[in-house]
Amino acid sequence: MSITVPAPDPALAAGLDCPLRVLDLDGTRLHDPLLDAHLGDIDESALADLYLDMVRVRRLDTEAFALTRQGHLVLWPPLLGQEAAQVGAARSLEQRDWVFGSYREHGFALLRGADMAEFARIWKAYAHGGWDPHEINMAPSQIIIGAQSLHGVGYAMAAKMDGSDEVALTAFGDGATSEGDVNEALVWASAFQAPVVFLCQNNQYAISEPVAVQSGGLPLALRPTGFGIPSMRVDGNDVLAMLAAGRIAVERARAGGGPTFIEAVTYRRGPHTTTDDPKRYRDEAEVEAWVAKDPIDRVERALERMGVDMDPVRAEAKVRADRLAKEFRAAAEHAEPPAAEEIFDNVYAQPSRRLERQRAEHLAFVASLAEESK
Amino acid sequence: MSITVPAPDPALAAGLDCPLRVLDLDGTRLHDPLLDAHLGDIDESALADLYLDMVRVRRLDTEAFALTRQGHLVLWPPLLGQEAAQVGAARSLEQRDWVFGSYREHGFALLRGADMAEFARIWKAYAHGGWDPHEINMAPSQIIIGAQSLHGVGYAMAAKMDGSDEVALTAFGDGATSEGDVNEALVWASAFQAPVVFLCQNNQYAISEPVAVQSGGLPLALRPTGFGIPSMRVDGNDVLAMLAAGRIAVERARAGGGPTFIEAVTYRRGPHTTTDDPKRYRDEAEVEAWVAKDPIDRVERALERMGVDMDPVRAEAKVRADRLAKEFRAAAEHAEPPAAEEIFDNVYAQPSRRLERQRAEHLAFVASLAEESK
Amino acid sequence: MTETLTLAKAVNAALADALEGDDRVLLMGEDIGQLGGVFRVTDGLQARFGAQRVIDSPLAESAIIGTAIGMSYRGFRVVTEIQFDGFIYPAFDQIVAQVAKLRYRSRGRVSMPLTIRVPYGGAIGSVEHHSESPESYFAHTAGLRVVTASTPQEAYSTLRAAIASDDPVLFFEPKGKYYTKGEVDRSIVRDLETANVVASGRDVTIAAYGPTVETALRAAIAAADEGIEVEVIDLRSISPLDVDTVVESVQRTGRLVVTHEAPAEASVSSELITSVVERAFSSLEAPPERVTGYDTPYPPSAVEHDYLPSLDRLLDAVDRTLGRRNSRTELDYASVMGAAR
Amino acid sequence: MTETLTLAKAVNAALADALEGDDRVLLMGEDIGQLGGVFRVTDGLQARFGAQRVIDSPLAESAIIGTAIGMSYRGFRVVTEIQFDGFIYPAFDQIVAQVAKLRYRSRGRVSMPLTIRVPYGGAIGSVEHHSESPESYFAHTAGLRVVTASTPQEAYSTLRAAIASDDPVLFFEPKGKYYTKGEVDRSIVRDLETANVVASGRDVTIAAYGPTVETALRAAIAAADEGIEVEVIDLRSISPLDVDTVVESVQRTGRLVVTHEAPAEASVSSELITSVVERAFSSLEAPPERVTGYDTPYPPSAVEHDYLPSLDRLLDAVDRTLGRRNSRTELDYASVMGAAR
Ligand SMILES: Cc1ncc(C[n+]2csc(CCOP(=O)(O)OP(=O)(O)O)c2C)c(N)n1
Ligand SMILES: Cc1ncc(C[n+]2csc(CCOP(=O)(O)OP(=O)(O)O)c2C)c(N)n1
Ligand SMILES: [Mg+2]
Ligand SMILES: [Mg+2]
Repeated sequence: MSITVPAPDPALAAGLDCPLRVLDLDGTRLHDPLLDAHLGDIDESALADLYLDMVRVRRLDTEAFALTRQGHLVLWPPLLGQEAAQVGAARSLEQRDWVFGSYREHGFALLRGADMAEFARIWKAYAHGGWDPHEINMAPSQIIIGAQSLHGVGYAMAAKMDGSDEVALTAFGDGATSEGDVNEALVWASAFQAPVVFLCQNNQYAISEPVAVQSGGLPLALRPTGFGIPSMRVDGNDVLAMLAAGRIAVERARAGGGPTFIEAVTYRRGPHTTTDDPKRYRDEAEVEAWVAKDPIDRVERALERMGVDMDPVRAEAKVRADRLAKEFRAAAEHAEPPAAEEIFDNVYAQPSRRLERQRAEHLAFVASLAEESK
Repeated sequence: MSITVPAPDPALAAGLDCPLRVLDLDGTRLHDPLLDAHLGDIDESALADLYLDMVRVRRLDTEAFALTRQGHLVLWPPLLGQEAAQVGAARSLEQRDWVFGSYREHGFALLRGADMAEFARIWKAYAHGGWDPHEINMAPSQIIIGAQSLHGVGYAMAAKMDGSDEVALTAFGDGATSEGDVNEALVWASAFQAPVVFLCQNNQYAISEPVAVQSGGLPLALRPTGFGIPSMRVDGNDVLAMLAAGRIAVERARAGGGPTFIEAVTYRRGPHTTTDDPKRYRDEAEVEAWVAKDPIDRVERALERMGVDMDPVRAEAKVRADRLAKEFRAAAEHAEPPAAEEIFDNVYAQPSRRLERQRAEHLAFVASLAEESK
Repeated sequence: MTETLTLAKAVNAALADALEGDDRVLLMGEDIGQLGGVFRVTDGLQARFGAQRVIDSPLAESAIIGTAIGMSYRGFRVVTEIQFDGFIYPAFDQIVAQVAKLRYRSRGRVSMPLTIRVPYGGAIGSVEHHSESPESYFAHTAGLRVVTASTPQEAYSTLRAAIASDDPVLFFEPKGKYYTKGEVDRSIVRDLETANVVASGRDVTIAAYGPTVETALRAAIAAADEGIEVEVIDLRSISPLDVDTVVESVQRTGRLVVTHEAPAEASVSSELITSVVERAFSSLEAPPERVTGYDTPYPPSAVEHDYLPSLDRLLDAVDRTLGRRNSRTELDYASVMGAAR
Repeated sequence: MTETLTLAKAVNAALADALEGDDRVLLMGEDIGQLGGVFRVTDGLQARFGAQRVIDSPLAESAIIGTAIGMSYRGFRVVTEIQFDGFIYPAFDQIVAQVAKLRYRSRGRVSMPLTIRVPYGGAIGSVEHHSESPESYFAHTAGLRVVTASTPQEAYSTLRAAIASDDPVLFFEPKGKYYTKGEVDRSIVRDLETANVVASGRDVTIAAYGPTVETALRAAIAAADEGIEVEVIDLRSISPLDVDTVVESVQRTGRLVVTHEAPAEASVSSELITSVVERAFSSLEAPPERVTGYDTPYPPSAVEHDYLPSLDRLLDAVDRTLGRRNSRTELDYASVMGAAR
C-alpha cells in the first residue's frame, strides 16, 4: 500500500521562501545555481534586446492607456510593472509554441507578432478577437478568468499526442488560481504529464482584492506542488530570472518532463483597467515601493554595470517604441468600425437558415430606416 | 517581498509515504505518536462499540445490495470494505456537527440516526432525499461529484461566523479530487480557515478508473498541502487510525485551527453500483488482496488479543445487525410509493400559479384516464 | 417618505436595509467590500456592517454559490453577487443542480433563501462577456425565481422581496440603468410574481422587463403620436411569468410584442408568446412579435445598438402587429437566403 | 448494405467509423475506455484504437471540454462524452462561453469541430440527475448545434455528420432507447438541420425529437383508429430548428402538438411554437399544444411516468387541438388554484 513520494528536489519548489532573482534592484548580477545554468548565452547584446522588448511593451501599454483616456479605446487593462514577467517568459518560447493568455497579455501579443491594427480593434470594442491565432500561435485573449488554462493543457496534450516537442504556455493572474478551471488544469497537466508551462503573474491584486484573499497569505507557487507539479517562485520584475525560469520550464516540457508552474511575483502599478480606481483599495506608498523595483530600470543599471554605453541603446529603444506607439495610435484612431451586418457572421461554419432570416430581417429594417429618414 | 512558508510540521502532511496505521492486519496494536495521543480513551468496550458499528454498517450494506438484486431497490452503491473509514470518521464527530457526503455515505447516515424507512426510499427511487437534514445534521446525499464539498466549507464558515465551535465534515471519493468544486473548496477553506474536515475516501476507483487516472500516481493527501491545508494519509481500513485522524482534524477545527484533509486509503470491494460490472476493469486477485485487509476482521483480532471473549460480542453484533437488516428490509419492501401529485410539491416555498395550473391539468388528466377506463 | 435615488443606489439601500433588519443576512462576492463593487453598488456596506457580513470572496463563482448553500443550511440568508452576467456560467451547476433543487430533493426540509444578484444587459459599450442577458437559462430551471427591475423603486422593493423570500431568487440588475434616477419609497412592498401595467392602451400590448421597459414606454409615446395606443407591461418576474396579466391585456388589445435583450431562441419571449397563445389564441388578431437580441453571441459593442432592441425596432414590430407598412412588408425571404441553402 | 443494430451499437459504429476514417478524431470522457462507458456505448473502441485515441479522462467535466478546446486548436476533432445529462453543468462555462463563441470571437479563424455526446432523457428508472433533458439550455446558446436521434439509423448518420461538422455539436443520445433495434445503412448521409416527416397525415402535426418520436408514432397509430390523421415530424435538429418543415406541415394540418421530455418553460417547444405562430399564424385552427415534462425538477423515477410525455397525454393534446372532448374540457382553473393565490 506504500507509495513513494518523489524526493523533494529543491528545483521542484524553488523560491518559496524568497523569490528567485538574478538581477538585483541596483542591477547587480546575483548568482543562482538553478537559473544561471540557463543564462549562459545572455551577453550584453542579448540583455539589451530584452531591454528593447520591455521598453516597447511599456510604450505600447502607456500609449494604449493614453488613447483610452482620450476616448479612442473603450477600455484598457494596463500591464505597467509586469513587463519583465511577460517579456522574460515570452522570450523563453519558440514561435512554434503556443500561448493561451488573459486580457492583460499585451506583452506576449506584441512579441509574438500580433498585428497592431487588429489588436487595437479589441479595445475599441470593434472586435472580440484581435489577431489570427494560427498566425502567431496565440489564442484570442481570454476574459473569463482561468478558462484558458484548460485550453493550454489541452493544446499541450495534443502536441504530445502528435509526438511534437512543441510546448504550450498558459498565463493567468493570482486571482485566477482560485477558479476551478485552473485547478482542473493542474490535475490534468499532472495526470497526462502535459508539456505545458503555467505562468501565474501574481501582480498582488485581483481587481481590488489583495492576493491574500485568494491564498490566505501562502505563496501561490506552493499550490502546484500538491498536484505534483514542479514550481518556481520568481522575482517577476527580473527579466533574466523570468527568462531562465521560462527556459527551465520549456526545456522540461520539450524533453517530456511534463508541466511546470511559475509564479512571477510582480505588481500591477496601474489600475485594474481604465475604469478602475485603485485609490479605493491601496496606498500610493505601496505603489511607490514597487516603482523602486522597476523591471526596466533594473536592466538599464545592469547594462551600465556591464559597461554598455546606454545612450545608443536608449536612443534605439526610443525610436522603436515611438514607431510602435505611432503605429498603434494610428490603428486606434483610424480603425474601420465593423459593419453592423458582421453581427451575423461567423456564428456557424455552415450558416443556419434561422440566422440568415434574421440577417435578412435586420437588413430590411435598416433599409426601412434609411427610407424613412430620406 | 519574502514570505515565510510554515515549517513543514510532520503532523501537517503525515503518512504520505506509508498510510498511518495503529491496528495491524493481525490485530496487533501498533504505535503512532501522532494518533496514539488521541486514542487514550479507547478501551476494550469502546473498541467493541466500533466493532458493533462496523458490523451494523456492513449488514445494512449487504442487505441493501441483496434487496437490489431481488428487485426491491432500483440501485445501490455498496460501501463494502469502507466500513472503517466511515465509522472511524463518523465517530470522531459530535451529533451537533454536520456531515456533507456523497451517495456512498450509508455508514454516516446510519450512525447519525437516519430513519431507515426514509432512507430506503431514496434507493427505491421513491424520493430524492431520505432523511431530515436538520434532524440528523447531515445534508441530503449528493450525486453530483464534489458539489457537497463547497456546502461543507460554507457551513463551516457560517459556524465560525456564529462563534460556534461546531464543525463540518465533507466526504467524497478519490475521483472527486479532480473536480473544480473540490479544489475551490480547498481554496476557500484555506482562505477562511474554515472549521471543516475533508474526508477523501480513496477506494482506488472512480467507477472503472483507477485512482492513478486522477492523480498520476501521487498520493491524494499531497494535494491539500499545496493549499496550505494540513493533511493525513491514513489506512482507511483501520478504524482506530480513522477515529484518531478524525479527532485530530475535528479538534483542530473546533480550536480555530482551520481545515484538515484526511485521505482514507481503502478499497471498494463491490461494484461501483449494482449496475456495474467490475470484472471489466479489475482482477479478482486485487479484490482478494483487500479482503485480507478487512476492517472488521482486524478489529475482531485486536479484541481477541486484548483478551475479550468475542462470543458474546459477536452474538450482540448479530442481534443488532439482524434487527437493522429486518427493519431496513421491511422498509424497502413495504415503503409507500409517492403519490404522483408530489411531483408538484416543494418546488417553491411560495407556490407559483404556473405550477398550480400544471398540477390542476395533471390531476384532470389523471381523472380523465380513470373515467375512460371505467 | 420618498427619496430620489439612482437604480444603483436603490439596490444599495435595499441591501443596507436588509442587512440592518436581519442579522442573518450576509453579502458575498468579488470586490464587493473594500471597493464597493465594480459599479459601487455595495459602496459603504462593508464599512458599515463589517467584513464578516460583507465578504470579499476569492475569485470562484462556483464556490460563491456553493458556500452560500452551506451557509443557508445554517440559516443565513446570503445575498451573493456575480460581478457580470457573463461570469455566472462557472456557477451554473451549483445554481441549477443544487440551489434550484434542494427544497425539492429534501421534500421541503431544506430552504435556500439565497439571492443571487447579477448585473446584466448591454448598451454600456463594454468588452466581451460584460453585456449578456443569461436570464432565459434560469427561467428554464424549475425551482428558481428570476426577477428584474426597471426603476429604482422596483429595484428597491423587488430586491427586498427577493431577500425576504424563502425561495432562491436570481435578481437581474439592468446595469445600463444603474444611473437612472427615480423616486423611491422604502415602504412599498412588492411580491415576486406580479407584473405591472405601466402604460394603458387598447391597440397593442408590449411586454418588457428590465432595461427594455423604458424603450417600450418610449414606443408607447411615439405610437401615441400616430394615434396608436400601446399598453406596456413591465413583467418584473421573468420566471414564473405573470401570464394572467398579459393574457388579460391581450384579450383587450389582440396584439402582443415581447421584447428583451437576450437572444430569441428558446427564451423568455418564446415562453411568454407560447403561454399567451395557449390561453388567448382566439383573442389574437395578429401573430405576436418578438424584438430581442439576435441569435448570435453578443457582438462587439461598437455594433451593439444594431443588436439590441431599439425604439425603432419596437415601433416596426407594433406596425407589424397592426398590419401597417413595416420593414418586412416587401421582404422576400426566399431571395435573400442563398447562403443557408 | 444494412445491418440490425441497437441505437447504442449504432453510436458505437459511428464512433468506430469516424476513428477509422480520420486519425484526427479522438474520444475523451470518463470511463469510456477500459469499461466501454457506463452504457457500453464505446465498448471495444479503446482496445481497437488505443488509449491515446480513446482517452479515459479524470473526473472533471469542465476540463473534458476545456482540454478538448485546446486540442481543437491543434486540429483534432474531439468527441467528448458527458456521462449523463445531469453532469453537464460543471462544463457549462466552457461550452457556452468558449466552445460556442470561439468562431465568432476569432472572426472565423478558430474552428471548434467538437462533438459533445450526452446520453439524456428519462424513463430508465434511475436515481436523481440521471434522467434529465438539458437541451433547451444549449438551444438558447448561439454558436452551438444541438441534435438528437430517434432511431439507430439516425443515430449513426447524425453522429457521423456531427463529427464531420466544423461547428461544435451537442449530440443528445436518448438513453432510454439505447437498446431499441433498427436497420442501419452506414452509407446514408444526413445533415444537421433538416427534420424528417416520419408519418404523414392531414389533421394534426406532432413535432417530436429523440425519445418522444416513438410515442408520437404510437399516437398517430392510435389516432388513426379514431379516424384522425396525425403527421409526425422528427425534428432531429433541436437548434437550429427546421421551422420550414413544421410550418409546411401546419399549413396543411392547421394544428400542432410539440412534445419533449424537458420542462416546458423557456424551452425548445416554446421556441418551436412561437416560431410557427410567427410564420403560420393564419393557418392555425387551434392553439398549439405542448406535451412536455412539467416545470419541476425531474421527479423520483417511481413517478416519472406521470411526469413524462405519454401516449395518453399526446392523444389528449391531439383532442384539444381538434376541439374534441379532453381532460381539460371541464377544468375550472379558478376553483383549483387556491394555493397559488
Ligand atoms: C469568471 C470570471 N469572474 C469574474 C471576472 C471579473 N474579473 C475580471 S478581472 C478580475 C480579476 C482577475 O485577477 P487576476 O487573476 O489576479 O488577474 P489580473 O487582472 O490581476 O491580471 C475579475 C474578478 C471575470 N472576468 N471572469
Ligand atoms: C459531476 C459528475 N460527473 C460524473 C458523475 C458520474 N459518476 C458517478 S460516481 C462516479 C465516480 C466517482 O468516483 P469517486 O469520487 O472515487 O467516488 P466513489 O464512487 O468511488 O465513492 C462518476 C464518474 C457524477 N455523478 N457527477
Ligand atoms: Mg492579479
Ligand atoms: Mg472512488
